[in-house]
Amino acid sequence: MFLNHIYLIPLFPAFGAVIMFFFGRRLQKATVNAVCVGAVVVAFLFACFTVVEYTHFAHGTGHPFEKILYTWLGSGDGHLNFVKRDGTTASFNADAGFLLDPLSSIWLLFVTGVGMLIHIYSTGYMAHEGGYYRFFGYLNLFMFAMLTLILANNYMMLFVGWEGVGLCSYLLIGFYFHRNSASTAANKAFIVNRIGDAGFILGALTLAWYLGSFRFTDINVQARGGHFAIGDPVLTAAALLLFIGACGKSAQIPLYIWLPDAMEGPTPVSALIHAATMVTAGVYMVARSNAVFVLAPTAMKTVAIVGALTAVFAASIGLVQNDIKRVLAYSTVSQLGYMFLALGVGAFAAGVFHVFTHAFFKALLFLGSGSVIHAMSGEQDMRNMGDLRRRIPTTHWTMLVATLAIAGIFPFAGFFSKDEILWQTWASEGGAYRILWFVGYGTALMTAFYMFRLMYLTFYSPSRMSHEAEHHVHESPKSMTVPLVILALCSIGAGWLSWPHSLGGSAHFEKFLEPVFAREAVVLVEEGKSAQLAAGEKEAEHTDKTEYALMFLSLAAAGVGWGMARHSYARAAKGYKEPIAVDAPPLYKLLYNKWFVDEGYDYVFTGRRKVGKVRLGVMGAGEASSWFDAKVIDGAVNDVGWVTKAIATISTWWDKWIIDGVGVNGPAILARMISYPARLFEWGLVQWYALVMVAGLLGFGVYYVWK
Amino acid sequence: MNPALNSALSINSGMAPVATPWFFYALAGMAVLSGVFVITRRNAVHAALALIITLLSVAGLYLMLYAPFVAGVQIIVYAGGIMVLFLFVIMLVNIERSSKERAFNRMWPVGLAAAGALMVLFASAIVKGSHINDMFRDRLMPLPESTNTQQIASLLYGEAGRMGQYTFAFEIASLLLLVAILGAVIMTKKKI
Amino acid sequence: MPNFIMSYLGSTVTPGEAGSQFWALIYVLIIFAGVSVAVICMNWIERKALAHFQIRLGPMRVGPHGLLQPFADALKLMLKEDIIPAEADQFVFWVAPLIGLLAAFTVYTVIPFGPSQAVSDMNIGILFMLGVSSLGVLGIVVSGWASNSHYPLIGALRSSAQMVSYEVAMGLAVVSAVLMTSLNASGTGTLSMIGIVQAQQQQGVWFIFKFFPLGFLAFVIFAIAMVAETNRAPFDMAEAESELTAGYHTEYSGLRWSLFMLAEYAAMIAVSSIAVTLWLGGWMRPFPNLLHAPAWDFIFSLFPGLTFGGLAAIAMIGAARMPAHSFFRIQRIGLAVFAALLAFSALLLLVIAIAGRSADTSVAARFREGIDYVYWFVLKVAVFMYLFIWYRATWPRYRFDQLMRIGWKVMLPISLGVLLLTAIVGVILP
Amino acid sequence: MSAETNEVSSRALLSSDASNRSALERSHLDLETAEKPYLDSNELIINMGPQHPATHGVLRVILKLDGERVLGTECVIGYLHRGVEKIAENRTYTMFNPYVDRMDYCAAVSNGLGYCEAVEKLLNVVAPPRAQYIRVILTELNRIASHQLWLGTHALDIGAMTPLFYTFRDREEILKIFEKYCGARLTTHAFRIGGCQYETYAGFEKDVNNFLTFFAPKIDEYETLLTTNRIWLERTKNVGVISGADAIALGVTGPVLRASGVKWDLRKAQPYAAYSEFDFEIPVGTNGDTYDRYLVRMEEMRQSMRIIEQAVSRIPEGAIMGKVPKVIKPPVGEIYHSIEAPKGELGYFIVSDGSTQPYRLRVRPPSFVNLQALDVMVRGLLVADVVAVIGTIDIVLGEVDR
Amino acid sequence: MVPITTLHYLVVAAALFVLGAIGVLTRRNVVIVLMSIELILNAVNLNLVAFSRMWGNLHGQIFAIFIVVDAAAEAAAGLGILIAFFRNKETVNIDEIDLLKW
Repeated sequence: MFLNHIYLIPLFPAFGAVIMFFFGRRLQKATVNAVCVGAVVVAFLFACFTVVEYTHFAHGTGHPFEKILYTWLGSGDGHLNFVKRDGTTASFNADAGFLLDPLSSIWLLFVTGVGMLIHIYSTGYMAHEGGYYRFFGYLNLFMFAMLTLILANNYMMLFVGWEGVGLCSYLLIGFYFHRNSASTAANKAFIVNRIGDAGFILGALTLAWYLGSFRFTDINVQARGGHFAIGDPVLTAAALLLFIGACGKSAQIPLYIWLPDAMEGPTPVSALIHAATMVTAGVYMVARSNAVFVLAPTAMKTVAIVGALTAVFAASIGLVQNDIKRVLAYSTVSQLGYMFLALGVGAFAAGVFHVFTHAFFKALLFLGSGSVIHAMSGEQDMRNMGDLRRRIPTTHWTMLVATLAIAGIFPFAGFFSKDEILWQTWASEGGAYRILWFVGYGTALMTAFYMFRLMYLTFYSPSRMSHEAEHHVHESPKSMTVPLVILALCSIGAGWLSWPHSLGGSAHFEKFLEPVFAREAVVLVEEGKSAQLAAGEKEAEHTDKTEYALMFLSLAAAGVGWGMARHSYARAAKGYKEPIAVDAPPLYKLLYNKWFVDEGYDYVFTGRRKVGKVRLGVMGAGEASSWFDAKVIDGAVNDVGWVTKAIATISTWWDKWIIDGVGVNGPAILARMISYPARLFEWGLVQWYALVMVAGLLGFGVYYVWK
Repeated sequence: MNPALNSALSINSGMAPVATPWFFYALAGMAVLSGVFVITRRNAVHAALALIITLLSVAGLYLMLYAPFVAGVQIIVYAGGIMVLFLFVIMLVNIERSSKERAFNRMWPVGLAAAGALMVLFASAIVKGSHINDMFRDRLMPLPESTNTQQIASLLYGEAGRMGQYTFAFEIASLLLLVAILGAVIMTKKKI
Repeated sequence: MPNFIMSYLGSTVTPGEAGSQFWALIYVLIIFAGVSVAVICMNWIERKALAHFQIRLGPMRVGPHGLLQPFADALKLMLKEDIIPAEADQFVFWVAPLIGLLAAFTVYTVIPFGPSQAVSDMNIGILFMLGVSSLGVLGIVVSGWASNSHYPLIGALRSSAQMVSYEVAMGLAVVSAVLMTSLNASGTGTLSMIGIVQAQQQQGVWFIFKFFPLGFLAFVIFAIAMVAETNRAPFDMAEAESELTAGYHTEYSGLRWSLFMLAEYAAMIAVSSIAVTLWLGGWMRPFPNLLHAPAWDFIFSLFPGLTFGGLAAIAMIGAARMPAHSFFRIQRIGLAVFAALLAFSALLLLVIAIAGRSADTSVAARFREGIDYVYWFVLKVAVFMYLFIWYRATWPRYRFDQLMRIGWKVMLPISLGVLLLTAIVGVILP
Repeated sequence: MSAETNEVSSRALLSSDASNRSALERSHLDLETAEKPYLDSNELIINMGPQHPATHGVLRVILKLDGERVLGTECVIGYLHRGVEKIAENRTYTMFNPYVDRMDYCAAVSNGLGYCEAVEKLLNVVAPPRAQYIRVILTELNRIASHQLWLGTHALDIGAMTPLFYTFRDREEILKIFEKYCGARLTTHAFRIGGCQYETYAGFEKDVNNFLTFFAPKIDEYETLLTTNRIWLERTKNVGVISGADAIALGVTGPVLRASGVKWDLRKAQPYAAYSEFDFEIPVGTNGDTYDRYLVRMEEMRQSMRIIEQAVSRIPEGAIMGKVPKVIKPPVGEIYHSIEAPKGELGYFIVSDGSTQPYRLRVRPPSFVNLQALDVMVRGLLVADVVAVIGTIDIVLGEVDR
Repeated sequence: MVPITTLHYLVVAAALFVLGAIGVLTRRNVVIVLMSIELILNAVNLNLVAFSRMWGNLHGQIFAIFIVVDAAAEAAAGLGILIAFFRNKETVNIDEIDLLKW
């Protein structure tokens, strides 16, 4: 019953968005709350029932449930055909279809669940902001797009959601559109995302061209059907293109730059879109395309390397940032890198598991930071905080839980997922990726450090607040703290879903996902024989000892990070010095300015002649092309225009005096002279004309009657 | 027509029209007489009232011709709508001056002569035509009155599943009305 | 001759349809007299009801409980000097009230008090009704103009603009009801008033409950528009006494003024009749399909007699409660006589109801049926009449621009939407 | 081209009056030499009154209309002029006392109070406390009566007939108390210079208390009829708006001023009689529109009831007449004394030459001054609103014309 | 008495038409000229309906309805023009509408 009406899930928030769009301005806040939050709550409940029903439907086989409403693009009757690679025609056919399998059910649950909590939180957080209905309308629209994305059964439909979430992200980052920085950030996010989107749509179309369908099920069947060799060039290209899309949406190097700036939006937005849900769309898409990626080892390697690099790179920047939300933003980028690392080494389930746990504790961190900001009346700089532990206890406790989770302390959620990733990285391909393990391990250390830095600066160290701010500090309303508490519980418990074998658990989560990332894919190996592909297959059962060692090591890393943070910041009074700035000023500068990547991009793509404050005498690529356009191309155009103008001047003179003067006006003057007597007959009385008409009527009548 | 008609109460036979020639002459006379008033009254309101009588008389003639729907439209549109508009405008532009001025223009003899010629033409056409066999048939074809509206509707809109003969023209007519409304509003509105 | 009369009473079609001029004329006379009496009653009821709303007693002196007050008023108005202002346009001033009266009364030719209780069953009944009732505005416009005075002119312009505007919403509401008549096997609707009621009978539902919110909405729009159409409170802009002294009939007095009043009340009854016919099942008694056993027929046919009996009882109590003073003796006797008359009518009606209860074809049964039809129709109309009074006692007056805004920006879109939805639902649902 | 100029010029005509300049800078409407109407406006000049149901007597308002929109107004007054101020110069102080009742005949008690207090001030006499309390009770009862009359007629102007009868029913109770106290219902002549003429009759307090318990639910009844009535809201909200600054500049006082947000009530600002001993609030509006004036007056009735309740419960014993000479001959000098009448500030300016008759007596009647604001309030509104605004100013022509 | 035939109606229509024509050709008041046009249109309508009866089909009546629509449009537009004109010239005389004369 619920399963058959799965299409309703996105429609609930869409309904809320439509109401807000048309009537929002006139509604009371209570009504807005009822409509928007209600829509998401309904969607969540519906989603829960749907997933429960799905588990009955699948009986643990993971058989996907597909519901196709109608053909949305193209049709089966020969319109919109295209030629496939092998010369046969296939029709371009995208359904408005919905797919529910274990992968999308996980996303469905946490997107609606976290989304619901954040909606509730927002009613408190946004209570005093203008554009209340607009905010909720956008949020609902986002929920609609996100749900469309994860429930889509083909790439085109997914792309609709993909673009939809991009649009909503743009709208919500630019929510305070009167602030210049916000609108710039929104534009930045939008533009950078477009680069990724181009990659994505090209990849999807390539797949369609190659495999003849957009449907995931079709593509999976084909890719696992043993028709393609591992490392098939077209599939590799398609996978890489898709990965570019994922880079854009999930903020991976080199397209990660928009995410930190996206923190200009309201904090619930950062939590919902830029931490928990939207940015994991890239992970979702890669996981969804696992059958293709498995066939393209090069692409897999790229994913893994990019992921690892992003993780360490972003974490390094996060070490020294002072804006509380920015730290979290870089942390998000870094964690996303982890997820891609997992995907890249073939540990899809581990990556997805990390997405799942990350959604809870990162949303919690953002919402907690929002609560802190709320308490500080808008102050975001950690240098001006401190000693908030007692003033806002609920926020403190929940954030502490989240920090423990993200740092990977046992038994919090992050420990399980992160450890799983690291272990898989260590173990995969017989250790080919161990270098990446070291990178990941370093990242884990840094993660613990910067997160505890945040905690100490915000909650524990002596107060550095100004007096007014100190005066106003207050705990947030119930509507904000209750979601925090719920998320905190989730942050603790979410990890237990996949208690690893090595610790005596049964890894339910992986079992649940197993059908999606089917390992028994049949592929064509080079010798022309069919063989079982064991992508990401691990011999986990045999290396328990190593696994325990690694677990211990990562716990140690977390502990070390904690200790370092405590050592450096536990007593940070007013005007404290960053230890890195003291020890290695150039490094600090480099990190503080985010490795000058933004400036570099500015230089290369937008044509400023300086990197940061450093003036370079040379033009960047953007400026160079601009110069080329302005001088060479436009110059040519202008020259042609000048010639035309000159000819036109001559032509005008000729037209005016010779053609008009002699040829046109001459006869006109003549006609006027001749017509003068005739004009006397018309004296401008309307009825005279009527009389003429009557005369004409008479003439006709006489002709016909006496013919 | 209900077949269960009790014959004892019907003085005329069932289908016979209530209309007698007297009705026709009364209505026609009223229409023409009021028409004369329309063009001769100095006061525009009087002319308008006379025109209303003409229109109602013509509506009566329609009823005699078994065209009740046209008669209804005539009343609701002409008498109820257009004439109210006329009266409205007369009141808006009512100026004392007009009652003291010449009612007819300078070329009225010419106009009258032309109209007279028109009348002669019509008369001769009717006289000539009535001699031609079957040009103006004397016997009138029966038109069912009780389903008149339904039949007009099926001509205009078509029956189930089929477009009517005049559907398109009808839509165009509605467009014309829309344009006329917009034009009138824009022309008369003081501040748009 | 008795045979002739009796046979007519047994007829199942209207005189107009049967082509019987004689009976049509009789009917016209009956209706004219009936409406005039109804207007007189309405006048008295309005004064009394309004007075009781306003903690007053209302007319008490002329006749018992002022029962003869309307007659006294009418007499006074008829005997008053007929004043035509010097600067007025004599002829138009004279003819204006007649136009209104004519329009108001002509409408009654097609109002069906029963399946055969109407002057004629016109094929274009409802169209004719709307058209003719819209002629009433001419009388108002012309009267305002002919008075040659500022207040009447403003009143006339206001009321004509108001009536023309509300006619649009009204017409659309009517169309959506007419649309519902076409929901039968043949897909053919009807404009005939009798046909509309019969369609409701066939479909087994009053159109007010059809497609639930839609029919009701159309009805509400009509009910609002009809108040505006008849220039009654709270839309009585045209005769807003606090602004325009008396609106278009400021300069009128005496008989001519009473004709305006007559036309106004007649128009009120007429539009209420339209509403009853279109949405409330016309002459049908409540639940004709649900409770269709002959026993129920009989029970419902007792209502007219009981109503009259109740009225008689009230009058009797009134007579009994008169102060025991010789001043009141005549009044007491008058009220008692009135009560006796009512009681007699009640008895008569009950006798007819009982006599005609079984035989379906007997004249008595016909009689009983006819009385039932007229009774239920009049009862429904009476509810509307009471609503008119109630409105007047309760609400302040709208301002002209607000009135027009409501007409064009609220009622028109809603009625258009209702029409569209009715059409869509009518196509989809059955 | 012409359309554009028309638009510009017409806007100049309309809006320059309405918004660009403040109310006081506007030139007074010159009806005789009105400039030639612009091509797109058909101006219409109509006379509202002196015979008109909604001008509350014999006020004549000349309206300059564009269609139904009011371009300007001019009030013509004086149809009820009786020369009250001149009469005062030929009567002794005591003899003139009844005349003041005929000015604002809806609030005769207040008029008498103002006059008596002014003369007492001139004579340097103070009325005894019991007299002061009686004065307060009667004056506040009279305020309620005046507001009831206003409410009924105002609602009637806007088309609601029923409240009129309700308010008259309840006003009757007050008039009965007046009648029992001094024999008159309308022109009471209740007070004398130096105190009161009559001691309260037996059962006065009971009557007043009965009235209070009777009347409290009645106000709610009025409010049920009107306060949330949609039509009433549409008719009164944002109609006849006058800002506090404009109101002060025009000398407007009373509920009209208070509805514009100015908290000015002489009972608090310059306490007279025994008002300083009572606890009551001054209701203030915010928008200065007709609806706010309505609300302010409704609340004022409630506050009056509070005052009466306190006064009746605390009425002191003692004499009711102060020490006043048999022949009133005030010393040479002049005095201005004003009180808060139901309609606003009612002031008496008396110049004494030492004789038994005033040399000059000038009355500052609230209705007369408030009526000035009519033009400011109604420009740009419709004819129907003029009626509403006249009603909301609450004028009494006897007072305007004197 | 002679039964009423199509011819009778045609005579009435012709009379109305001629009356309308006279009005259009001779009256000065624009409003009355417009009313005369309505008269002409009515004459045409009468003809159409009469012929519709004569031939026993409804096409004539349909045309009559179209003409009524047209008349409504014409009245609206014509009176709109008239009001705009009156506002500028303060006259409703048709022989004073000659601004375009040159």
